[in-house]
Amino acid sequence: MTGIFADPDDAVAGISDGSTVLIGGFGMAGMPVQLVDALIRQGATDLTVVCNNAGNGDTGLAALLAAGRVRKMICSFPRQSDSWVFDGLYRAGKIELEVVPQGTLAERMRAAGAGIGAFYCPTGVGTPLADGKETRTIDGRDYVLEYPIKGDVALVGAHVGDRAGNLVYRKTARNFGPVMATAATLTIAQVNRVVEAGELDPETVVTPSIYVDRILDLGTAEAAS
Amino acid sequence: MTGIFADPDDAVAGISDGSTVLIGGFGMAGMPVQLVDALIRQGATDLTVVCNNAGNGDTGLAALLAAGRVRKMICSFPRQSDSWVFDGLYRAGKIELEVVPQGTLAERMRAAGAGIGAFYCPTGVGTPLADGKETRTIDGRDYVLEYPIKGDVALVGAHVGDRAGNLVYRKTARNFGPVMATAATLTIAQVNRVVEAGELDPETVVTPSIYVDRILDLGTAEAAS
Amino acid sequence: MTVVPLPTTVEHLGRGPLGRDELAAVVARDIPRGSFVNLGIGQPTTVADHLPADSGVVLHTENGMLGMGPAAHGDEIDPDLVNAGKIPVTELPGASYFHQADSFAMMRGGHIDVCVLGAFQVSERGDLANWHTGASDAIPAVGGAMDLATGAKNVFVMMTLFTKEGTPKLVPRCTYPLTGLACVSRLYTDQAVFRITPDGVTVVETYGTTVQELAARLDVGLRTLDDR
Amino acid sequence: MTVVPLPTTVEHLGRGPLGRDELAAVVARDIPRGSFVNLGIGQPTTVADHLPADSGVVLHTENGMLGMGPAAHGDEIDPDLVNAGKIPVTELPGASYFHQADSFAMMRGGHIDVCVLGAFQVSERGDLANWHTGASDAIPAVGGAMDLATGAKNVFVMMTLFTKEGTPKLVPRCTYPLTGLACVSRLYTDQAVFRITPDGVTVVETYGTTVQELAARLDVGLRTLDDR
Repeated sequence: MTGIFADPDDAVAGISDGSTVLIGGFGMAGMPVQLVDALIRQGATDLTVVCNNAGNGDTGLAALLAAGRVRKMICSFPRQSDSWVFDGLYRAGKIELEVVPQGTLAERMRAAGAGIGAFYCPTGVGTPLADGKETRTIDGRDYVLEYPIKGDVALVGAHVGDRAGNLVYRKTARNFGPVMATAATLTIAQVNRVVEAGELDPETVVTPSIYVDRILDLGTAEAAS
Repeated sequence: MTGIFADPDDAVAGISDGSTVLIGGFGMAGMPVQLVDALIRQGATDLTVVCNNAGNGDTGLAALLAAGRVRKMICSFPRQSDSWVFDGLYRAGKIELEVVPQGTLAERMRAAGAGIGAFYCPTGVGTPLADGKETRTIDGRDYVLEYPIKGDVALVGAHVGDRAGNLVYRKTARNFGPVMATAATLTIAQVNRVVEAGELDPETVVTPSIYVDRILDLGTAEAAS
Repeated sequence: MTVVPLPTTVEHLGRGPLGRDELAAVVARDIPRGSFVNLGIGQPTTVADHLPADSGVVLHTENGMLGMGPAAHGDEIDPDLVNAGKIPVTELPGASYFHQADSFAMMRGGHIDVCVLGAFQVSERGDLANWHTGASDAIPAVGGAMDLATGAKNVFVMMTLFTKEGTPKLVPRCTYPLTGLACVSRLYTDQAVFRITPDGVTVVETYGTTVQELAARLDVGLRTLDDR
Repeated sequence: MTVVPLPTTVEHLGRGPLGRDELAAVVARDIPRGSFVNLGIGQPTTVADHLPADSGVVLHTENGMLGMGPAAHGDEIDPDLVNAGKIPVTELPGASYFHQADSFAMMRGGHIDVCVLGAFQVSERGDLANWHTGASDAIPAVGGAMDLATGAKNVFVMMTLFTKEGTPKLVPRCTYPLTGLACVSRLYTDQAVFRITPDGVTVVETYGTTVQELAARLDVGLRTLDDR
């Protein structure tokens, strides 16, 4: 059953050192900023973070990196105009980086959520990102064998949640949220608003309640402050 | 660009002998009855049909089978209380059957649509349905290697389509439609109603227009008759 | 999911075996509050009737829905809303619909807490045979049985312990074609409830019979909770 | 997708090379009506400005949308609606949103008719290098580049034909790290448009130069449409 939280610190309680944390968002769209800020306060360290990008500016994921909590980043596009925090750590040899093509990153997390042991993927064949990976020719096309990426925790930014735990997203902020929600042992979503079970049209639910353990209701948090 | 048809016979024009035809539906829910009836009239033969079930009663897929047009069925659950047409053909040795677990059937079609060359699936390990298949142990768990099922044609039953080609479904009639639409070279959907592009909420589209080549508008057909 | 273990094996004597309805009630009793549950076609479906109204249990049907309600009657019947047995059902608040690849990803990915299945045979190591009698003229049909057996976190089986001819269905090795290997964790029968682990079979409760009588009729080593 | 071939190679002389805007217009001209198209970050994005209003072309952005409209301005700007370059964009009628696994399934599965990408280098067999300069201190970042190069039915590249230093970017073999093998089918540059097939490189048009002049500057065998 999904727990509904008004306090971000309660929502992220219990995340362990050494966890793999999947963090949604493409740049700032869909980034669960309040949850990441709460994770910084929570204090878990030695984290592996899976996120499309490696932080923007000095807040959110960048602040988590700056606080020295992240041992390794797995992402498709760490380098951005405002990724100076990551850039500095990387050049100083203070953080590991695994670069994964964006679609393969998504598919590896989907595989984790869907119980697929591994899959043959055409992306990256013959490139440095396939170095050392098993390959196979199937029906005349070359593929690289890719393994699931499973999270201990997923932090996801959605739009509206219901009390049953269902989520809907908004426009391109949907991006990695629905996939990450399936791929983690503990999925925590922040939403702009929580409604009663039955208020979301069951045809339009994007992340079914089964994938959502905790919801941080930003509407409540804002109303209370 | 998606073509909108009022006449079922126009909607299925050009299907070749020997085609692999993916047919949506779980029992009668989501079964594209009008398209299957049109396929019978169209005359293509020597077909491989992929469908969860192997026809009900004497109409639709059962009638296609009775007409001798199907060389092979790929399905998860051919045997039903009213599958006498298939049962008779099978016992008479007049049709080939490949039984695939329902989730593996769906995943193999998803793989075809998603450009995945093959995947390691835990379902069926140690059972007769894995006989002769390649297996592998990954992280202590056993998997069977499964290959994509690609269709030449998909016949899908949806609820509403728009003129751009987007589809939404109704309740559990959604079932195989969205997956089959991605897995075929030519996807033909029948819908109860066609609306203008922009009338479907982009957040709620289940099958994006890119997957839909032709839409049979049953609303129009009924209004015209 | 946490199942609170009984302290000791209980022999319910002075009564006969469980009736079908009673068996469903016993299974329902063991489903933890708030679980996501898939009930197989046939007898397992009746477990839903015995879940308390406030159980918080959410039913999954593998044809593409979470939050399934009871069977539909009269005006409620909608041909687009059926369960895995193709019976018209209803929708509860908080429901959601999804396609087959997503539905079985949910199952295969280990997100369903409990599924309840019928069986022809269960082996002492938890192998399940429930999809095919092995008869040479039978038309094979598996549906979602293998996906359910492989994917759910806990697979509960409900069946009679013996065939009409008196042959045990809890066996050292299944002779029927397998559905899944070492997947059954709980076996609910008319005569007894068993827990199955890699260590073997433990009798949790008996109904109208004793552990000793069962041990005499079954070709499977039985332990009791008291053996621990 | 059907591209109607020109009957003969055309040398546009008495003019200079194509400007950036002219180059985008040439690419736009070759995108068939009704295509589903992904335009890469940067210069390829400008191709959209040259598609006729009635082209029926539907734009895909790999961060999860079909039916993307032009860049958003003023009140239209919505931080939840951005393109792959994280620029605020708009939504057109008939649009749809989907998550990353679905978006790249669409790409990887060969459903996008054309993608247009920039490049550091393209080889004579259509290998693409556009994600990494190979500099040892560069932070690697690939984004969707490999997925796009591998997945689209037709990969069009637009770039200058030579670096600022005059080094050719159409080369026998890429020296920069590869993005994809044998994936580029059309190469649009300021000086010429090329078609690339397993048979080699064919010059379709030149701008402000001749095939002969290009052949002298490139270390790649060039054919013309007239050679066929």
